[in-house]
Amino acid sequence: MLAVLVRRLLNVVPTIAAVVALVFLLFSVLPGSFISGMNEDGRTTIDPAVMERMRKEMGLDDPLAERFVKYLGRTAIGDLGTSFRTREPVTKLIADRLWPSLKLTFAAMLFAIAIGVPLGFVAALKQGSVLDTASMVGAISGLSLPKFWLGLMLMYLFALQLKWLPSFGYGDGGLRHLTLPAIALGVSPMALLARTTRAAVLDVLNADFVRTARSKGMGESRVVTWHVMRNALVLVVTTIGLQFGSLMGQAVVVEKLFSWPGVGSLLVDSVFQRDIPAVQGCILLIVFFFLAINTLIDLAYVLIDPRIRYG
Amino acid sequence: TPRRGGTIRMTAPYGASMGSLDPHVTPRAQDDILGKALHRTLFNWDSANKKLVLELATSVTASADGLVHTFKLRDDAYFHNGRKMTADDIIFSYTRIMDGSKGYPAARYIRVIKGAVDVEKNQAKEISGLRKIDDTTLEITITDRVDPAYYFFAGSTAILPREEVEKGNFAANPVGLGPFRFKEHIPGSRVVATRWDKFYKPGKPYADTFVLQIMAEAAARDLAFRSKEIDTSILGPAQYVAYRADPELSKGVMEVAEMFTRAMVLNPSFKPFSDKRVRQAINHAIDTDLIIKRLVKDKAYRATSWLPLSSPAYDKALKPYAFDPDKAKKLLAEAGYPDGFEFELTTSQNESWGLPIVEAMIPYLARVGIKVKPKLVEVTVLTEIAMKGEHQAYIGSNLTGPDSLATLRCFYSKTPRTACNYSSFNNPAFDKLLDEAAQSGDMAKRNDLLRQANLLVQDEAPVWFFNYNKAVMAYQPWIHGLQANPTEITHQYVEDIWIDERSPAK
Amino acid sequence: MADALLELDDLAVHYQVGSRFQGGVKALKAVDGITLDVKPGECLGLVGESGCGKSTLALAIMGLVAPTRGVIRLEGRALGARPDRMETARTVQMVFQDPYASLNPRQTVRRTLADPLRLHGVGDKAEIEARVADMMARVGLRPEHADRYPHEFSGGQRQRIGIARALILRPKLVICDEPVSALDVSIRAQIINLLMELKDELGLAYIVISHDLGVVEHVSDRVAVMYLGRIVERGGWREIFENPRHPYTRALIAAIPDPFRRSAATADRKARGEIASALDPPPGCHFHPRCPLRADVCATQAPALEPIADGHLAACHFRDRTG
Amino acid sequence: MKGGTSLWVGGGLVGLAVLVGVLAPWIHLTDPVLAANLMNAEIPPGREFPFGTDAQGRDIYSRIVHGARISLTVGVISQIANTLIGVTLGLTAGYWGGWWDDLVSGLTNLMLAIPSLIFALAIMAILGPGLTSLLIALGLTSWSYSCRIARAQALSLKSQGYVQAARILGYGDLRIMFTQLLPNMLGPLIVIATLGMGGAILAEATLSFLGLGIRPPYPSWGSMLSEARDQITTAPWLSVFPGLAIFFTVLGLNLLGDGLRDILDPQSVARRT
Amino acid sequence: MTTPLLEVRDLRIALDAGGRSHDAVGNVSFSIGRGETFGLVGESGCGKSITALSIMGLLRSPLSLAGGAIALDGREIQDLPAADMRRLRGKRIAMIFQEPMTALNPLSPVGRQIAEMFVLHERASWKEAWERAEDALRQVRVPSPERRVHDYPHQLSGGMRQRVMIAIALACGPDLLVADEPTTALDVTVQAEIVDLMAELCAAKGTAVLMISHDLGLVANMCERVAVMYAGRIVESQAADAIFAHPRHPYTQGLIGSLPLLSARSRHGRQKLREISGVVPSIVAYPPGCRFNPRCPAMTDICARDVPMAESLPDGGLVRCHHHG
Ligand SMILES: Nc1ncnc2c1ncn2[C@@H]1O[C@H](COP(=O)(O)OP(=O)(O)OP(=O)(O)O)[C@@H](O)[C@H]1O
Ligand SMILES: Nc1ncnc2c1ncn2[C@@H]1O[C@H](COP(=O)(O)OP(=O)(O)OP(=O)(O)O)[C@@H](O)[C@H]1O
Ligand SMILES: [Mg+2]
Ligand SMILES: [Mg+2]
Repeated sequence: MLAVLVRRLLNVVPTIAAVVALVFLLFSVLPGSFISGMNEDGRTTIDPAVMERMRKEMGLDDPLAERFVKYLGRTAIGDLGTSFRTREPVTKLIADRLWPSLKLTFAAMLFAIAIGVPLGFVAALKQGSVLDTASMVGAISGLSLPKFWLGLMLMYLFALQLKWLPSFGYGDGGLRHLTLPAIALGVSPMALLARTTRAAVLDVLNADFVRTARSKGMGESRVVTWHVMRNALVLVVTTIGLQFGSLMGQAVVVEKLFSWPGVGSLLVDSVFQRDIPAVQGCILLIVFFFLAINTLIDLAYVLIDPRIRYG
Repeated sequence: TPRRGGTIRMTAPYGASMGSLDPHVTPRAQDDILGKALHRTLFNWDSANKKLVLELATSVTASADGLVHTFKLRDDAYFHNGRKMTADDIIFSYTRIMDGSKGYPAARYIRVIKGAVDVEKNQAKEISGLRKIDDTTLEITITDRVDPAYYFFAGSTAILPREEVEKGNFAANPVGLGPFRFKEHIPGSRVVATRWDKFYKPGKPYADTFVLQIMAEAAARDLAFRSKEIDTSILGPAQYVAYRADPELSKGVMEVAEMFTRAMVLNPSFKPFSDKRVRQAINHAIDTDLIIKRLVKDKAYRATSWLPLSSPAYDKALKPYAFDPDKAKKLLAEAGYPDGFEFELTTSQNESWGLPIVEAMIPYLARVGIKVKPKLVEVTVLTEIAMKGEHQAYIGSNLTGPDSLATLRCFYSKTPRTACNYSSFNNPAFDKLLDEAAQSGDMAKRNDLLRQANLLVQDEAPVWFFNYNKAVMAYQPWIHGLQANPTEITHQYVEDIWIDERSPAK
Repeated sequence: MADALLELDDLAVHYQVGSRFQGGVKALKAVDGITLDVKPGECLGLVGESGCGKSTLALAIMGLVAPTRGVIRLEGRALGARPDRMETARTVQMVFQDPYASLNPRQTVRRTLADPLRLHGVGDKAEIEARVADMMARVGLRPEHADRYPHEFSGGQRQRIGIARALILRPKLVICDEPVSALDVSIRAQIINLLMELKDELGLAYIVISHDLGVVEHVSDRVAVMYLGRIVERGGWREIFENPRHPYTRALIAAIPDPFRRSAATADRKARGEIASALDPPPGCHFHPRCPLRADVCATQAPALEPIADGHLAACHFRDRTG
Repeated sequence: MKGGTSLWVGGGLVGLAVLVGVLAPWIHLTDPVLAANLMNAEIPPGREFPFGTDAQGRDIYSRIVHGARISLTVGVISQIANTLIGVTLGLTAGYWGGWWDDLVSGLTNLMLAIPSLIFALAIMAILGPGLTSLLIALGLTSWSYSCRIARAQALSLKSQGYVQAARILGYGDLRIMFTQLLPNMLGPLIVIATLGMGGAILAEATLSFLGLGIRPPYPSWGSMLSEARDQITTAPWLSVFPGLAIFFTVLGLNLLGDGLRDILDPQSVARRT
Repeated sequence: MTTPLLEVRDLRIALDAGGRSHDAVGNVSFSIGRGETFGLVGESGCGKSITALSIMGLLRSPLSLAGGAIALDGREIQDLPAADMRRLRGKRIAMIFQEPMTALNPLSPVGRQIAEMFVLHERASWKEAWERAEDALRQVRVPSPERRVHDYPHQLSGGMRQRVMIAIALACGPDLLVADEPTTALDVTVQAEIVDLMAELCAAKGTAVLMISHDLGLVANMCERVAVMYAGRIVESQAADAIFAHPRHPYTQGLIGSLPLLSARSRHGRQKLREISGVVPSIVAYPPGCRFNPRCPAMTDICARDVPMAESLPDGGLVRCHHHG
């Protein structure tokens, strides 16, 4: 377990380093500047003299290499810089958004797992049935819709027509406000999970050891609970990890649509306002989340798969 | 009679987050929606009478040369921390804004005060033009003969209490003089403020709570408004039509001619646009009225020239360019472009003055032989391009009020491109008119001169005059006391707003 | 005595396995000090159980894995660290075990056979045609098969294509790695017979790798028995099968069920226990944990491969004890 | 679901979209850009305008037909780019191994860790909206899947008998990669590319939503859908038709990918028979 | 005559492929007495495994039982309700599979996989079942069983895993053990050990064995009677000694002649191996008449026309050939 963790962490370090560098370089060539970004709504005129001074103040006119080195140094000690826009530390900006973001991603993933995995299971066990066909067509449909469109439809249906749930916003951060954005975000991983689970269960059902189990005189339900489930899980866990890890990044659209105060909407806003330190911070967080989730998944493997535990 | 209590639920429609809750830091219109609730400025816009009025002072007297203004300050204004406002707070706030190392956006207004620039350049610690007579009397010396009201009413010149600012982290705990005191901010989602009982207007504010929901997505706002989760919403053209057509919703639609002029700015350094006839031809070639009627759904007023409707120097008799493709063709032929030409038009995605308008212009210009290559950029980049003059033409929205002189200064030859002379306008006759207007102390005379200047701009056609914005706000039947503010419709004086029992938010 | 076509001198191939973070890197001694030679026209049988390093040896000879130590000499020339693959290709070729995996599913037979010729500078179209046709006829494929894809053939036919591919460059030595073990029982004889015919017609030398002692006995002139990377016994086929001197060889022979003789008779020669892992071979004689003759010395000293009679060598402390 | 059905249904839907795209110049009724007539603005679907008109008075049917070209171009070109990058890196990494493999694997992990939407967002912000930038943004950001597949395939194929045989016959590395490995890994790569096309079309819509879509005035389905979203309650047909076009095309691509997986992946064939 | 333990009569197994039904196995009849070891040989794809699976009642789509009867102790079991069949499986008929690598659940300790048998069939508690699993491992001579019960399959070598499979199969003392190529995947020396172990344990428990293999030598060596299958039919069945000494069917003859048997060369010198021409037919294209006819040296017109009947041989065997010699 520890060995896996250590190995994983050693692998993660260069990835993070590369991301840090990449993010810096990408955004240092971004056209437009945060000052013109203040005019996002087109309703503000800015004083050019101020602009010049601020550029200098923020070191934007320094040579790229110099800025890069400074940036690396700061990032290494966990200082993500100061937001151009709010003039607060980026770490604080992100910290404010972290909890809602985590809530949304976890809720979406929970939804995806709670619906997708059982659906895939049932579809596989009833392979070829109407239920199977219907759930798989449904799953593929879920993958074929733009998220913002799906979100609008959910709002329209559940908030405007049925009046069951609020259409937007964070509210008290509770379930009522969380439900719709979580579903909008969770549908595509749900669909993917349903499909992977189905394929995984079919794979396992065709495995030799399942035939062995049947030859022992085991009933189908026991075969499934004793031998199929865990083995299928091993195959599904990777998908869960990849989906889960990238969810925070995918949340951009949903957060924007539902006014959910997550890192994704901060990121988009910051991109449009050219608040480069904030953008860099957000991306680092999203990458970090991805790597953390996948490290956890690796550890989960160790728990459920003895071949890795003793390998 | 206004009911006390309840919650005002307004929306911030222009971006997915607030810039900063420190009013000095942010120049954004959206942030000022909140600013109106939390903070106060020396002057304020009175929407009912369409003029600027004193807010934190009870009277002002000007010296004979019009440069020294003595303000008698309110003595009943309390900061949310309970302390009474004094002249020191104004001096502190204006001095803070002039901190050159921070580049606060309102510096451009405060610079009008004598000695402010020295502070900005770090040559002085104090602004010499600010003098405290006593706690409630303040003397401000300015550098030009201008109406100080235009300079001290912007939200970014709000008066802040020194002790709170110096605690640091002011943006997280803003303290001001406004009718509501800050309660919580969930970045990216909403800001909540509660009634400030020691607010200086007796009996106000009415509501207990003020909530500002951040909702940049028009579609989401529409759905939320219809499901009664918000009290006000800004409408785009499509929804404007729908709301007006709806028997229920149409009762809650407020319109105002905002002081924004939408126009396609033509860059004279692009050869064809250096010829006045070409610029006029463009104005003739496009059926602007039809675009406004059908595409913008009448959610705008036809622009005749640069000055907007609510501008003091607006000329009601002025006729816009007529839609006349034949004349346009003739003008083009005269200018040496009988077969037209091609140009690149930089635009943003904005639904009222961006891409959709461009798409509607394309066929019209095509009919007179002019080919348009649209170039879509973000607003951020648009501003940048306009300032650098890298465009052949761009279409945008320009803040044009309420000071007509300041507005027309955008065509003054000495105004740099970066400070809004985006069309590099250079016309001696115009400069002369403007100089005279600036000298003149007589308001009527000044307005007359400005009217002539405005006419000249129309004839020169440095831009395609499109429209003046008609801002439309939808509101729920239970919200009362909204004002039609032509500087920015979302800027409401929340102390005057009250909510009746029908509100689902109570 | 003719000069050897192939000589191996103390050849060893060690694989690096494991990772730095998990248990550390270990050397897997797949082939560990093998000395062998093959003469022109001769067939050398190589037997041993799974994982003992037979295929690795073959790959090393083909230059596909780099030897860790030792020398490979082809017709007297030592192959360097970067052997000339083209030259080697024209001297030694290989037939693979799995006729299904060893043909490119997206190439016709013609391309499979003609491409190597082109690559090796036979530019003349007509000559290529002729050589392909000739080779197909030799291995018993009809000319109309030339434009078919592998999936259109049965296992036996595929193996014929594999043999044709190995022979198309007219090599002198062919290594056959389990040439029949993946084939249907009733097909095997066809392929064995074909291999023997081709050997005589073209004067080929073979190394036939197999774990089927019947096949090895049938085809070999000389036999080498491998166990965990080492040769434990080698000699002429008759000596090995009639007078095996290494207990492992005896155990192998005893393990083959003889339909004419019930197994009770050979029970005492059988090996017991599991084959050790090549990663962690037992000390001394690798075979000692399973050996019926095991003595203390076996666990400490590795016996050398030493002659018993002319051309018959065994690596056993008790090589002189018969039966 | 039977592989056959999804293959045919998916193939049919995609085929239809391609056909529409190819025939666009002949089957659209009016010019999707210049034929704007504000007098016709926002007419609901009817006889004259089967899909209705938009706020500019342009025929939505014509715009959908034309949009097929752009949306499919986005899907196809970006996937070709992704596949080329992914295969080049993955194939060489899997075949050669060593430090190059380590490097490529690291790069792949990096690309996986940064969500491709965000990567694309950054690239679009840098290059500015437009078709070319979109192609670059989508074509450079999601090659990690094909790279992984190509690498895994190369790793498993290189120990196959025929690859070894080729080496023994003296084939050079490049020749082996091109003639022996590549043709045999096309199956799964095509599947990935097909699914990726759907992803790219959706990504284009999403970027449009975020304001970083395709250069006007020529329409893509994504930009049409995103423009129409403000009128969901007032002029639903504006979003219904591009929405359906995207939905059915992406659905088709997904089904096609699934179906292809079934016929190209021998494992699932075994499962079916 | 006593009823045999297992009697298979006229077994037919259909394979659905591409909408058509193929006769994968047909006319298969044999019987196994109590404690007897019966061998079934034939080359790959001839239908041995599906015959075994049909006895276990484990045929799954696209394969199905299309006719015939399977009787255990005189009671026909082919149509038993699923629950009854389940009770027989494992308890009275057990099976060992070919691939020891994949036949065990990789995520479950081997002890548990054995213990399941006691829990399923003898209502033992898990605790008791684990203890008995350890005993079972000891019986199949796995060294230090008390440690090994907790091991996972990947920690065991192929031979060990096959021992575990044997322990599972014999856990409840079945009357019949169906061993489907139990040693094919193992090394020769290990194979010999496993075969011996199986024979020994079955003899001790009086378990009858249906031994399936493609290795004639192995089967003849182990079994009392042997049946040879070709293309879904049993073509010959005889006592083990007799089948080598006097093969009656041309296929059996060809098979024996084509194998390079050990010490054949030392005895007779190198002879060209006898070839069986042609290839094994595919299941979708079995030839009419005698299915061996395209490859048969003695083929005549009738062979291509009529399916040969099984004929009894004087010394108790059966052969299915128009021209058996
Ligand atoms: N590329 C490799 N990397 C690491 N170990 C390897 C590699 N190839 C083979 N080995 C190991 O080397 C040993 C010898 O393998 P080799 O394939 O030569 O055996 P073999 O005698 O041909 O066996 P078989 O009869 O199963 O083909 C085995 O333990 C195997 O696991
Ligand atoms: N699940 C299945 N689906 C389709 N065909 C099958 C299936 N199982 C078996 N078959 C076919 O039935 C025939 C008999 O198969 P079976 O597994 O019984 O052969 P076998 O004699 O056991 O061969 P082997 O020696 O390879 O194990 C073969 O042609 C095989 O292709
Ligand atoms: Mg091998
Ligand atoms: Mg079988």
